[in-house]
Amino acid sequence: MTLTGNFILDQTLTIILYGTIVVLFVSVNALFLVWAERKISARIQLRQGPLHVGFQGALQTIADAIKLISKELIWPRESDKFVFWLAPILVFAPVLSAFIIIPLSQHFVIRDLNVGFLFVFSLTNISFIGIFIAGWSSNSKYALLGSMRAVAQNISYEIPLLLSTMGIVMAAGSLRLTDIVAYQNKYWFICTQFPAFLIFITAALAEANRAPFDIPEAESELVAGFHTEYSGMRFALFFLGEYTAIFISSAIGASLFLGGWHGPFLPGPVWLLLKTYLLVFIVMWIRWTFPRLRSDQLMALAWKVLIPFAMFNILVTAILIYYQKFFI
Amino acid sequence: MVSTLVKTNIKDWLLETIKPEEFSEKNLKVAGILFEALVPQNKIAEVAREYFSQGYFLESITAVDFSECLEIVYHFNQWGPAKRSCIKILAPKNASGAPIATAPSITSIYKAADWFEREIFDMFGVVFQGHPHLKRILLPESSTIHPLLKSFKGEPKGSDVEQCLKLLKEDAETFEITYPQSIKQQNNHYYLNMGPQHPSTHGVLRLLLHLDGERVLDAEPVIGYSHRHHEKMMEIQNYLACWPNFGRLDYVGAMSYNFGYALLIEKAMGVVPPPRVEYIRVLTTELNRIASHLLWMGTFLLDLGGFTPFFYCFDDREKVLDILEAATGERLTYDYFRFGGVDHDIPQEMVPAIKKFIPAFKERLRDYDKLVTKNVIFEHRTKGLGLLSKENALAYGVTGPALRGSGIAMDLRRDEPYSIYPELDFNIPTRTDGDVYSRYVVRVKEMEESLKIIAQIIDKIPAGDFKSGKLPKNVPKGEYYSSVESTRGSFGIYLVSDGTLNPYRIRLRTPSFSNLNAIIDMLPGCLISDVIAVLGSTDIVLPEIDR
Amino acid sequence: MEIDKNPDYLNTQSPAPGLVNLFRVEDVLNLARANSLWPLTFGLACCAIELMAGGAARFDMDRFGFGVFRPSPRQADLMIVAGTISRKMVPCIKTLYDQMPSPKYVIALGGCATAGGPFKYPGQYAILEGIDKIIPVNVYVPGCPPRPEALIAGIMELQKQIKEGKTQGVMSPASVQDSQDGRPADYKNAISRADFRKPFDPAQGKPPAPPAPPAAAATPAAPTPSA
Amino acid sequence: MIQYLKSVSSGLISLATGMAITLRYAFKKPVTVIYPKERIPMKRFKGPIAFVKEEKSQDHLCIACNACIKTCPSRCMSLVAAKSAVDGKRVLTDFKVNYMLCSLCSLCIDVCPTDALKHDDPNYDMVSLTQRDLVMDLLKPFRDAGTPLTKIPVVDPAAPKTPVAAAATPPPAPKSPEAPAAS
Repeated sequence: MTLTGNFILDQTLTIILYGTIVVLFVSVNALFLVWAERKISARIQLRQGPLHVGFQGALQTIADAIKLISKELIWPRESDKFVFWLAPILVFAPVLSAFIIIPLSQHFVIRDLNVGFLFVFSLTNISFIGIFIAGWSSNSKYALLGSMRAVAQNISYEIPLLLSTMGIVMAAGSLRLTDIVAYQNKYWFICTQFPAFLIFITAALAEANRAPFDIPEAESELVAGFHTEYSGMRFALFFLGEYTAIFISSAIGASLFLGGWHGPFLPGPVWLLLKTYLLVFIVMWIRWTFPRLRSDQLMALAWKVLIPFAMFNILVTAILIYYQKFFI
Repeated sequence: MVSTLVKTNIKDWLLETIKPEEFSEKNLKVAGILFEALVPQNKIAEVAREYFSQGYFLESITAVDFSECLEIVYHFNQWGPAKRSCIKILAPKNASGAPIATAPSITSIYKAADWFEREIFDMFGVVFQGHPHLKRILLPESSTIHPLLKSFKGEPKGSDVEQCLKLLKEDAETFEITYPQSIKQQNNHYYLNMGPQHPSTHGVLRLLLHLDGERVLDAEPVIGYSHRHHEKMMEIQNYLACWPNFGRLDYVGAMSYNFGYALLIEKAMGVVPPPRVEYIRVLTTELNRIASHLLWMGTFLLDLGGFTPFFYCFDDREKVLDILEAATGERLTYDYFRFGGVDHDIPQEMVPAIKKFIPAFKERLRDYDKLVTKNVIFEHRTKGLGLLSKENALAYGVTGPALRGSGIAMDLRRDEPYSIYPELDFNIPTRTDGDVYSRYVVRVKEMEESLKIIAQIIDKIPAGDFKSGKLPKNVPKGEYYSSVESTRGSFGIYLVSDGTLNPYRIRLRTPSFSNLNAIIDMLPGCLISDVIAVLGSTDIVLPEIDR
Repeated sequence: MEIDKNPDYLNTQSPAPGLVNLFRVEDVLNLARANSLWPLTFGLACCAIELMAGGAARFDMDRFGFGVFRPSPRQADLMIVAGTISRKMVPCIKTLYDQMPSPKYVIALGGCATAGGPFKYPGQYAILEGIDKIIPVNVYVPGCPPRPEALIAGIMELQKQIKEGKTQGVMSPASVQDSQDGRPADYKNAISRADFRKPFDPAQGKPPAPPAPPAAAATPAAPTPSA
Repeated sequence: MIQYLKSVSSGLISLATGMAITLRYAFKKPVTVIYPKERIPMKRFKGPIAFVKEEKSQDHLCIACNACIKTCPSRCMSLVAAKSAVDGKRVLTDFKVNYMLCSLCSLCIDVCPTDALKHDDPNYDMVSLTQRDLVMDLLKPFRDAGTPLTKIPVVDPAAPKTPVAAAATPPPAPKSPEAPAAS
């Protein structure tokens, strides 16, 4: 009895502790990412970006956040109130919980699941349900169109995203992220799996609704897409969700392809963060370079380019692994 | 094209077959037209058909209000060397008052006539018999006035708030029943209102899209959200006071509109501006053309989702504006030209500034080429989209880069030469595909051609006066038409002068009006994303359309 | 429809200062609001181009945090009414304003949005003479069009107002005495077409000769002074 | 198949070129003008209309001829002139420009016979919380400085007979009662 009680208490405390850390990290990280994105885009566009609110505009996103918290929350007329309220939470919460499997170092991981990153992909899919019902419940045509696009996009891009990682899984022989990272202590998978890396980045961009794949919220077409009718903190949750999703995708990418915590001199977690931010920078760089794809071209890209290449990559990897075992 | 089989000269045909009630030949250089003819009302369809079969496009339809009748004026012109002719019909005023007058419609022959006739109905109250859906186009549908009639003496002071409150109330009441019932019942089909406030409608255009999923079945542009009564305003003030209007008509490429008005009044008054003025005018106009195309390019790419080129384009545009601002003192709504001259002489430092700008901009153009034009996503988004066939271009009277993208090298700087353009060496870039991509390429090439023109004349600006001396007091009685190649197409001004200090009627033939009309046939079959691209490629400026 | 000239929702002052002292919170909120004014992507006419230029690289409104242009009114704080307000557009502007979540602010950019601008003349039939007749305006930025710097100055003025908690109820009287001179608009009467056409008929459609010979009048081939 | 691979590879190359260009621009110097601190020098920007200050007399040059008022397309100017009590000439007592209506066309400057008007260039970033401030009194700076032309006693139009006596009042009177009343 006491043992179980202690165990439960222990568990609860751990969850609360980790939860607090994760939520804090996510918020601060998202604020930082938004600021970084604004600065990076500004540099690319020959301007200064946030400058006057704090040093180099460092407090800009904090001001934005406080303002968004204090904004009026609007219920659109004839919206489905409960679902409308639920949607932002559904977008944000799963992305948050995806943090539990990111291995910061060999032993510093909240839950080392043996299904590994599959768990992340299945969680991020839940947020698409959130996006879908956000558009549905808003009772706005633009929002509905945006959410429809989001669903189509998600279904298509889930496949290349998973397929691109299969080569690594086959090579490392495990779905567990710690195993995969540990396998990379000699060389990173980006060296052997470069096409898969490109496919992964593309599909991850699409999964995170980032430009040039931001068709569900395509500003110039659908006003603001699925979150057209959301105001204040609810809108901020979508924003937070998007940036956290980028971070998660980049962290997974860094773990899978860039050797996770491996690196000289610095401790593992720092290396992972550095690699993650490098990937985040690439994602932002891509966003501020290209025009947006059309929805049908997006599908064509997934089905006609990414998936065949990913399949081919798996085939080649399989053959190589087979012969490696055969010869050595 | 149809025009290759020219049977007889249209003038001879008119004189033989139609036997116009009045006929007079004019000087193209002064009156802007070759001849004008007054034909009976019932013959206008026949005349229009003949014009159409000979490959003429309908430049404009307008009306002039006289005390006993309304004169409805059709301007036809041809691709290639200007052969503008003016056909008129009379619509006697109805004694009972409602409708004010009637006239036959030629919408079945020229698709462009649709909007022109609706505009006349809106502004003059002329009912066109045979028009499929005659309703107001610029004013709100509940409006009761026909403002361009001379009997309209303005509204009482302070009635604007009242009127707006009325509109607000109507808007609140008609919230639910905006769409036709018949279409609402069909499954899967729905209407989407794009605009008037939409990030990509370039101002306040409302596109009523009839959609099946994301595919457009039918599109109807609803305009008039930025109607600023330019034409009425010009009627009630003197010729000089019209200048600000021409700066604000198309605020992005205002200089060519200034040019048009200056040419018109100079023609009418018989003033020849000094040579220095001509050079300054061409120089500033071409710089303004670059600025306008840059703005278009930036916003067009913004519509396609490319944020960064927008900033580069605006950076370049700022550089052009710096040069223009030093001369004109304004950044976009130029009131720079004057009758027989320009407002200020260009400053000394303008020439070196331009010389510095040309190579820098050429380098930028190469960057745009790599960043945008050759980008695979951009190519996919624009190629084979929004096709404008030559037939449709003719029927809608499309002009400017939109037409040149369809393979017709029509440019009034060549076809109806004015100022010093005949002496300059420049090409008219064309593309044959008629899609969004070709319109884009044509505009980019046009910037290069403008640079070429600037480089040619920058060293040759002669010294001299920047204003001609004494001007005649007023414009002699008569009708004048002047046309220039603006950034968006051929811009025409039709002036009816009664010899007094202010114009009797000024009609502005704005290119975007016809160009926008043509997207009705370009949009069906597109996706919503393409709607933005097609709309962007027509390069419209709403206040110029709504006037 | 009623026009809410002094709406409650603009009043962000805490309701019961005696009970719970929320002044500090209010100050922080005001500071945040002032530094994060997201404008609505919304342009009506000429001034909208200067609004775009203000967001572009040279002027870069993003430096102050004004650069996040939101296309949806639900996420915008600041409506910049840039351009001539035609009467047909008024219901749309009003709707947009109503759709914005409070606290919300309005800047009238340019002469047209302020008071009708150059398009105001006696008897005009198409425009609304100043947006403040329909929705409350916080700051006026005159000019035709104002430079982007003026827009930035306008937003900074608004920032100052918000920081000091003064924005509520900033409503200038709509009926400002305008120094329009008494010059009446020249509304002509229609002339008779017969009279108008008279001088054309006799000599085969030759218009009465203008002061200079018409052939030379508009010939662009003015003597070229090759430098 | 080859076509397909070719298009994919050329697409990839075009994307890489684009990214190279944006990266190159990222290391260029931003063109931003830090506005409140730095101001672009105005060479010839048309600011609000103002009176030219003549260098010698530090006074305005307006002779109240009404030419600008007649020309103004926006009808934004108004002028009040009175008869000088000294020599019977027209004297300007009030000149207002409604900057809200002005279209900055500089036609008034063109027609001015004495070149008394100009664009007040540096004043390009004026903003206001009320509309009232935007109706600008062009005479105000001169009245504040107390320049000679603003001090000329004028005939009161309301009382047409009395000014004969008022004309006798000496010109150096510090302020005439009409001038402040006009503001």
